[in-house]
This record gives sequence, C-alpha cells and structure tokens, in this order.
Amino acid sequence: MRFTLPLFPDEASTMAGRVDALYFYLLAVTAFFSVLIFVTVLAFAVKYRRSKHPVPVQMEGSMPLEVAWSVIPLGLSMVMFVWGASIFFSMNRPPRGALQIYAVSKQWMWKFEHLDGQREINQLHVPVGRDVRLTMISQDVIHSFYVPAFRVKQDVLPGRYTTIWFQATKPGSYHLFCAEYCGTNHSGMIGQVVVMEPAQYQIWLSGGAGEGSLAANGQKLFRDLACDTCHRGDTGSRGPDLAGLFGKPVTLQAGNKVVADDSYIRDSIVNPANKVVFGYQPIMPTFQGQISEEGLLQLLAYIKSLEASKTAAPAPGAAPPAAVVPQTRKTK
Amino acid sequence: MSVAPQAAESRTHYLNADYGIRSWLLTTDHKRIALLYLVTVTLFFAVGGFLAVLIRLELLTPVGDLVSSDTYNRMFTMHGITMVFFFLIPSVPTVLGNFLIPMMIGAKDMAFPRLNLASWYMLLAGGAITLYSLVTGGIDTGWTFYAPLSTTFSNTHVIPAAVGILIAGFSSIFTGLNFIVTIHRMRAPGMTWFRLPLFVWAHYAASLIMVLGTPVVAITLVMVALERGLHIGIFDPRLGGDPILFQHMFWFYSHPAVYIMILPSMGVVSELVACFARKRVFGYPFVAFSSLAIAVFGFLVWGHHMFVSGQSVYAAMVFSLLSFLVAIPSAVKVFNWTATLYKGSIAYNTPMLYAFGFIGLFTIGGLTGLFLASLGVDVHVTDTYFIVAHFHYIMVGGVVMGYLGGLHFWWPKISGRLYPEGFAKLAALIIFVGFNLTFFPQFILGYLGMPRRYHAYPEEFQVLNVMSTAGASVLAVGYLLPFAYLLWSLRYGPVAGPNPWGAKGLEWETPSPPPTFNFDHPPVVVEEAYAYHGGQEDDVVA
Amino acid sequence: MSHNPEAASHPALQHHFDSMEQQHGATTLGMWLFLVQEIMFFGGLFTVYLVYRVKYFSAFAAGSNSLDLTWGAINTSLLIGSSLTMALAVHAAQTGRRKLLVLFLGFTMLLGAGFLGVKAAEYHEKFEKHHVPGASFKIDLNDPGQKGFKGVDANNAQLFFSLYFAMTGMHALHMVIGLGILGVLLVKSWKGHFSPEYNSPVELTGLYWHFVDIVWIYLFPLLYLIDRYHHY
Amino acid sequence: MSGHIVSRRIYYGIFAALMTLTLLTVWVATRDVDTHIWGLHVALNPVIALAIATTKALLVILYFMHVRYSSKLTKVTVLAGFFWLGILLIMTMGDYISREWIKLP
Repeated sequence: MRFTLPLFPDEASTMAGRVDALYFYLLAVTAFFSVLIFVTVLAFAVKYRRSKHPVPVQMEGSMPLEVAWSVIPLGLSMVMFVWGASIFFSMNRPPRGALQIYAVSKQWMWKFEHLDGQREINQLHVPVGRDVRLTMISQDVIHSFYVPAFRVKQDVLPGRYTTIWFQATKPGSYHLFCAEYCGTNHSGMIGQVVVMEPAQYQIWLSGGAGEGSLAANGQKLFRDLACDTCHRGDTGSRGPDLAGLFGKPVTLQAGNKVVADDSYIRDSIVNPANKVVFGYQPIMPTFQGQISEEGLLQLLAYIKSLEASKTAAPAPGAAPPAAVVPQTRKTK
Repeated sequence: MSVAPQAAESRTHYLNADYGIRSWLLTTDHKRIALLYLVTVTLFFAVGGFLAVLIRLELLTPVGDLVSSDTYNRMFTMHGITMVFFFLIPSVPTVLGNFLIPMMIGAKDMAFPRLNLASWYMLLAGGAITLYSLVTGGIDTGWTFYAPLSTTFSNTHVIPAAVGILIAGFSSIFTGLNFIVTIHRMRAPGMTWFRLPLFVWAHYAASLIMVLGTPVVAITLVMVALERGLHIGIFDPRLGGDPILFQHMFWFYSHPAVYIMILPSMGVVSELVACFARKRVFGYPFVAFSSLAIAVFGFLVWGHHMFVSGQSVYAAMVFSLLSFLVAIPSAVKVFNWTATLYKGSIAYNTPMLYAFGFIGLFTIGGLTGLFLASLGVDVHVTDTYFIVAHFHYIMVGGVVMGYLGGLHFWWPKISGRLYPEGFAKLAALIIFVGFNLTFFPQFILGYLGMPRRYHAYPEEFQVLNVMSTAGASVLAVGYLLPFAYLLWSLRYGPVAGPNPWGAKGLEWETPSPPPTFNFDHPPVVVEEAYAYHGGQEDDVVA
Repeated sequence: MSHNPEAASHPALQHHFDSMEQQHGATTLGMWLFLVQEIMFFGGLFTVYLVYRVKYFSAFAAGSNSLDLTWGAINTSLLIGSSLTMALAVHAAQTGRRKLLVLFLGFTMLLGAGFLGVKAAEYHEKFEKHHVPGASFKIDLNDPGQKGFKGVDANNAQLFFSLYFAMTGMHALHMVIGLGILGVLLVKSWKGHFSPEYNSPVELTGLYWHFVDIVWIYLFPLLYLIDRYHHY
Repeated sequence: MSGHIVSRRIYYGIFAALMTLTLLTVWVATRDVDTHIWGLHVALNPVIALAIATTKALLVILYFMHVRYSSKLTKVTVLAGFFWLGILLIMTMGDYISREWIKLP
C-alpha cells in the first residue's frame, strides 16, 4: 500500500477554480457555525453542570433571537444559492465554437468519437486550453460522465442526448469515472481523459483516423438506408430538405415551432410520427432499433454538416461537405 | 434514589398482564406492539449492519478481492433497503412513538389498536419478502431502483423486493394515519396542542409525510414491477418512456422520507435536552412549528437529487432555492436546543450524551447538506462519497443517535429496569468516536472524486478508506454493547421507579412498567410540557 | 376529544374510547386520512399520465378515440347512480330505516356490479383487438376501426393503453374491494346492527365509495374524451 | 353518534346535476371549442372537460360526502390531499415544460 493521503483533488479545468472558490466559502460558513455550536454547547454543558449549577433558571423563548438565527443563515445561504446557480448555469451552456466530440456509453465502457473519425474506448484525448463539448448518449442504462479534476459531471441517458463541456487547463492524465450506478461492473467503467498540448494533440489526431470522418460515415449511412429517396432536397420530394436545417426553427403539423437541435434530429429518425413537419405526410417509417447509437451520431454529424446552399446529397465520391477539421470548425 | 422503587413483580402491568406467545402476537396494546417492533427493527438493523461491515471490509483494499462485484452490488443494495425501509423509517416512530405517544397525551391506547397490530404484520411480511429476495439471489439495483436498470437490465429479484417495500410502505402509511388520529382525537382533558411534548409534535409532522408521501413511492414501485414484468414502456426509453420520470416519482417520497427518519429523532432530543438540563425547551412554539415547516417544505425539494440527471436547468434552480429554505427550520431547532442549555442544570446521563452526539453530528450532516443544495458544488460531489458521508451523518449520526438516546431514556419505563450507566456511557463514547472515524474521511474521499457504489477504486483513495473501515469496526463494537447490556438489564438491572430521571411528562406519572391501559386514573393536564421548576425536588438521580 | 366517562356506554363503543362521539370523530378522521393517501396513490398514476399525454398527444388522442364513448358515458352514469343510492343508504342508516338501508345497499352493489360488467366487456374488446399492453400488443391499421392510429407510433399507443389499464384496473380493484365491504354491510344491516346512534361503518363505506366515484369522474374525461372533435 | 343528516332532496338534486354535467361533458367533447388567444392556438376542450370533472367532484365531496357540513379539520384534510397532489403534478411538469428553455449554441 502506497501511503498517500490526498486531501484535495487536482484543479485542471476552467470550472475547477470557480467550483473550489464556492466550496471554500461553504467550508468557511459551515466551519464557523459548527465551531460556534460545538463551543457553545460544550461551554454551557461545563459551566452549568449540575454539581456547579443545581438550580436552573427558567426562561421563555426570545423573538429577536429566533428572528436573528433564522434570517442570518437565510441570508448566507442565499449567497450560496446565487453563487452556485451562476456556476451551474455556465456549466450547462457550452460556449460557441467548442470542439465537438460524441460519446456513447454502455455497460460498462465509454466510446468516444471525434469528428475526424478517431474512435477511442475508455480514453479521451483533448487539447489543453480549448473548449470541448461532448454530446452523449447511452445504449442501455443511465451512466454519468464524471471527471473530478474538471469538477464536471453529467448523467448520460438512454434515448436522449445530454451535453457537457469543459476547458482543460493543465496537460496530464485525469480520472474518468462513471458516477451513476449502472450494474455489475460499474466500478470498472472508468477511463482516462488525456489532456495534451495543441501540437501533440495535432500529432495524435493525424494518427489513427482510418475510417473516414464522422460526417462522411453518416453520408454513407444516409445512402445505405435510402434516406435520400425522400430527403432529396428538391421541390416535390416527399421528405423535408435537410440542408441547412440544423439550428433552425421548424414548424410542425400541430402548428408549433421547434428548433432543429441534436435531440430533434434524433427523435425524427427513431420516432418520426411524433414530429411531422408542417405540410408533409406522416409516411416515414420508424428507425427505432435499426440504427445503432453510433450510427445515429454519424447521421447527426452528417446532417449538421449540410449547409443551406449546397445540395443535400452531393455526388458520390465528393469530399465530405463543410469543414470537418476540428480546428477550424464552427458549430452552429 | 430518593423514591423507593416498588417491586415491579408485585403488581400487574402490561408485561405480566398476560403470558404466552398468543398474548403477544394478537395483542392490541400499543406498548406490546412497540416491543414487537423493537425486536423486528433490531433484527433488520443487525442484517443491515452486518452487510455494512462486509462492505467496509471489501473497501479495505483498492481491488475488489473479498467478494465479486455482483456480490458487492447486492450487499450495498440490501444494506440500503433494509436500513432505510426496515430500520430507519420505522425505528423511532414504531418503537418509541408507539410506546409513548398514547401515554404522553394521556390516552389508553392508539386510536386504532388493531390497525396498529396489522401495521406490524405488514412490516414483518414486507421484510420477509424482501429478505426472501436476498436469500434467493439478491437484488443489485441499489436501494434507489433507478430505471431502466431496475426495469429492464438487472436480472436479479427486483419484483419481490419492490413488493416487500410496497407492503412495508403501507405499514408506514397506517402507522402515520394512526398517530395523526390519535394526536387529534385521543388527548386527555387539558392537553392542548401547546402543552404537547415536542416529541408528539415531531411525530405528528413525520406522520403527515408518511400519509402524503408513501403512497407515491408505492404506486411507483407497482409501475416498476409492471414495467419489468410486461415491458409496457412506462420508464423504458426504447418504448417511449422517460427514466427521469421515475426519479421524480421516487424522490417525491424518498426525499421527504429523510424527514420521516430525522423528525422523530429530533423529537427525542427535545425531550432529552429538556429533562437533563431541567429546563423547558427554549422557544417551544418555534421548535414545534419548525417540525411542521420541515414536513411541508420537505416536499418541495426532491429535485436536488437530480441536478445532473438531465432535469431542466430551471427546475434545478427552483429546487436548489427551496432546498436552502428547508435548511432554516433545521437550524432553528439546533439553535433552540443550544439555548435551552443556557443556565440549565445539566446532568451527563447516557441519554444526554446521545443528545449531545446528535446535536454535533446533525450539525455537520445538516451543514454539509448546504454543499449539496449549492448547484455548482453539487455537480462535483453528487454520487460520490461526499453524499454517502452526508446522509450517514444525518441518518446514523442523527437518527440512530436519537433512537439510542431515546431507548436509554425510556428503557426504565419500557422494562422497569435501569441499564448499567457506566457501560452505557462507554458505548455512547465508542459510537461517537467510531462514527466520526468511519464517515468523516468519506467527505474528503467525496471531494477527491471517489464515486459511490464502487467495488474497486483507484489506489490513491486507500488510506482514507482504511481509516473509514477502522472506524466501522469501532462502530460495530459500539452497537453491540447496548444490545448486550440492555438484555442483561432486563434481568439484573436495578428496579426503576416510575420516574428515575425526575422528568416531566405524563408517561413519567404512571408506574414503570405501565399498566395495560397506561394510567390507573385518567390523567387531567393542568400545566405546560417541561414545567421544570428548578428546585432539588426534581432531582431524583444524583 | 371530549372525555366523558359517564356517557351511556353503547355496545359498539371500543374500550379505549371514552364516548361514541370520540369514537366517531376518530374513525371519520381516519377514513379521510386514508382517502388522502388514496389521492396520492392514484396521483402517481395521474402524474405519469399527464407527462406522457403532453409528450405523445397524438397517440393518446388516437387511443382515446378507440375507446367506446357510449360505454364510458353509461359507466359514468352507473357510478353516479350508485353514489346516489349510497348517499341514500347512509341517510336510511342515520334515520334508522333498516329495510331502506338494506334496499339501497343492494342497489349500490347492483350498480357497482353493472359498472364492473361493462368494464369487463370493454377489457374483452381490447383483448380481442390486441390492445392489451405486453408482448402481444399490436396496432392493426388494416382494421377500419383502428384507422385513427395512422401515423402514430405503436409504442406510444401502447403507453396510452398501459395507463388506461393501470388506471382503470386500479380503479376497478377499488370497486371490487368496495363491493366486498358493501356485502358485509348488507348482511350486518339485515341483522339490524346499525341504528341512528351507531352507523359509522355505513357512513365510512359511503366516503370510500364516493371517493372511488370521484376517481372515475376524472378518469372518464382523461381517458375517453381526448381530442374527440378532431377525430369525429 | 352519527354525522350530519342531509335532506334527501339535496341528494336527488345533486344526482340530477351530476347527470346533466356528464351529458354536457360528452356533448362538448365532440364540439370544436378551440380558440385563439393572442394568435396562439389554444385547445379549450381539455380545459372544459377538467372544469366539469372538478365541478362534479366538488359536488360529490361537498354533499354526498358531507364535507360542507363537516368540521374544519375534515375540510383541511381534503384540501391537503389535493394540495399535495398539486405539488407532485406541478413540480414534475415544471421540469418537462422548462427543459427546452435553455438554448444550446
């Protein structure tokens, strides 16, 4: 047994400092009140012990005291609330232009897919000093993506995308844990986040991407599933045009508008009957259970990569549309 | 002792009024039912405690070497289920509450004595079915039964465990119902609401939660069983269901359930502090109403278990704000107990030591709750050992301390005998030290990022885990001691008089052990609770 | 909570109560608390219903329109009628009219049984159509009666029927229990157990029966009346 | 001792009202009562259906169940039941309604 007694985790993301600052405020307030109560109780217990103080002095309550010890803690805790909520809000709003990576979790492993086509299992390579955004989904039960050194955590749900973002500040290798109990090998569902200097990250990127970019694979799947017979992108096609769709509002049959985000596109593939676009017939069959989560992510990446001006289905063999090189890519 | 204790054997009381197994299994006397519960919850505590020891032994080393991960998962699941549903929730209300509330309000029995007995049978049946799932292979979903793990993916005995908890839930509902009706309708003449002991107020508040919250978890478990048996899509995302909905329904009950556990213990502490400081409780109405405030606000905060679950960001913010509000009435209680000590005349009997322990540990447990209500910090520490430490400080440091304090305090009333004070003080000390050694390191582990429910863990967490396991073994010794000396005292303990502590309250005005219908003469109440006057006349135990 | 040991002791007064008044107050409050518990128990189902109805409205509308409105309305009337006869039974008990009490309890049971009969017929029809959730569930778009399910995800339709069966099934279970209690009351009232001084069991059973009626009063529009207009 | 005795005429009146409301709710359900408020399409059918159901439930509670003639404690107990049901429904729906409010870039 190595005798190490760590008391404080690494701070390796922009969020870590903010969380720790609030943590120290909380520690200070709670330490103060703990000591206050312990000392008072002990002092009274000793000073008024029965052998020294046999006759108690009866008293009623005291309204000013009751008000004071309700209002002061309330005020202090409202500071905690506002402070904590503002951090939480930042955690839940990924900044624009973040490097997009996809994650699929299953019992009991993590799979990461980079836009260039690199795939990793239980390891995630990211560059230092760059916002990274993960769009995550689970194939089976609920998992939770947790990197203690980054102070971020987000449950990964089956059937629905969740996102998390961080900006690593120190190169190194950090624990990745599954934090939501997920069955037999829950404690084995661990991995590493490897934070690299940008130059090294470039070298790593140019390494193993053998199977084409995510969007290109999505394009292939799009054709294999014959999506392009209906989503042709010209007038009179039976399905809506997908070019430039991502991030835009869509009017549905019931008259309501929704924004075509990750979840909308996924739902429209696996459960098309629920979100039929205004002016179209509900003829699309469901693809529930027919496309793997990774396949869905490839389709998603492909649809995101389509820009409005281009045709929906470029000639076979053409370069994958839009810039998919992460360094220059702007997510919409 | 200044009052000559009358020999318990020479008169008829609830223990010797009737003999034989039938007289116990068919009794409708709330005091006998309380003893049936005492035996039952002690049994479940032993099962849960044994599993806790195994869990801590496994975590002595970073690798999973003592048991397989499947076994480990079954152990912590069963530890959670037995401790929460079959020990902590019933403990104080069904043992101490059942025994004392009719006496404290001057009634002959609970409002529905047969329902009271039926509730015990329900707890027993629910426990038996749950233990059946343990011996036939166990269940590995965690006590929280999160879907879709519990509904689709686990291949363990989820349905029997759910059914067992459902039945135990109805035991709890009927207990709460019985308390509320008893407190409303059975009070002795002169026993107004503001003369009620705070113990009764606390149980009233806890009973509200039992009646209003438990049915929701009951129907949720029915749906889990249906989903598991029929795959109808209520919580299965592949069929259009939403697993987050399960979490909402589960925590709607299971968060307030924490207050079902802690409120009755808070009631115990109010009694102990008043008696051993010889003072009326400072700010009685504030302490009383804070119980009700906790019961009501406790229902509005369940979403703080779900900050990283994929719940709406805005819902999370509302739940966070409300969670801070529920902290205030708890703080008010602690401050009032502290103020009660001021200029009191404080004796250090064992129950008072447990009350001190409760105040200290509950303070830490409650204040660390603020970390979890703060959204930004909760994201980091939720589902880690920080949570585990926090709720053990509340549930073990709070509830069990209160339960043991109350058990010692009323033991003379229950059994007619005094426990050995020296051993009892030693045990209280051992439990306090062992508890802190077990659970304080877990706060640090949690902030370092060690997730809960891990069978194996990275090496750098080992030292803290070894400390925790060492503490657990101390704690285990601490819990075995009362078990031994309380049994011993049944036969060899000095005979207690009706009021060995010089305490106020109707239960102390009747002999120990009390007669079957509690009072030889129907009491009439003429003064407030805790009418300690300060003279030596109250001072029975030197 | 008036304690009056001198009050005339009624044979139905239990030992731990001081007076019939106290006993009546306690049992009534106990029954109301039980009903509050029931509200929360059904409330869990209503919550699930609400979430999925909002999420999968078209599937719920299609499922609702596949239910038989006429039978639903008839059942609502039967149950309201049984509530009336139950209220009259309580009245008969309070005024000490034994024969009327027996008669109205009998009517109540009859109407309740009629409700369950209709429910059984409806369940049977769902079974024939394979609309019972589970492995054999299917939507048959070739059946002209199921045209409304066009463009609806079968899983979501199944969710509607799951909730339909869970809610009406839980309700029917309460009816069956109610009928059992009414049967016991019928025998007891025949034997003259109840009087103007002591009729709490009739009154409390009445509360329970009316509560079950109220649950149905909500279930009827929630399950049978979704988006009827657009499907007509 | 027994509870309040309500006149039988009230019972018949309530029964008639309940039957009328049942017919009304069936009739309204098959009519188009959707409307536009500030240009938003609002389906009034479920609102009316639930308003009628609540009226019916209130009649049953107040008269058949004698709550109108009962103690304050009974009234508070009934209210508490519906209040807590409201907490469960509203706070759960709060999550579902506000999930889409946060705009991800």
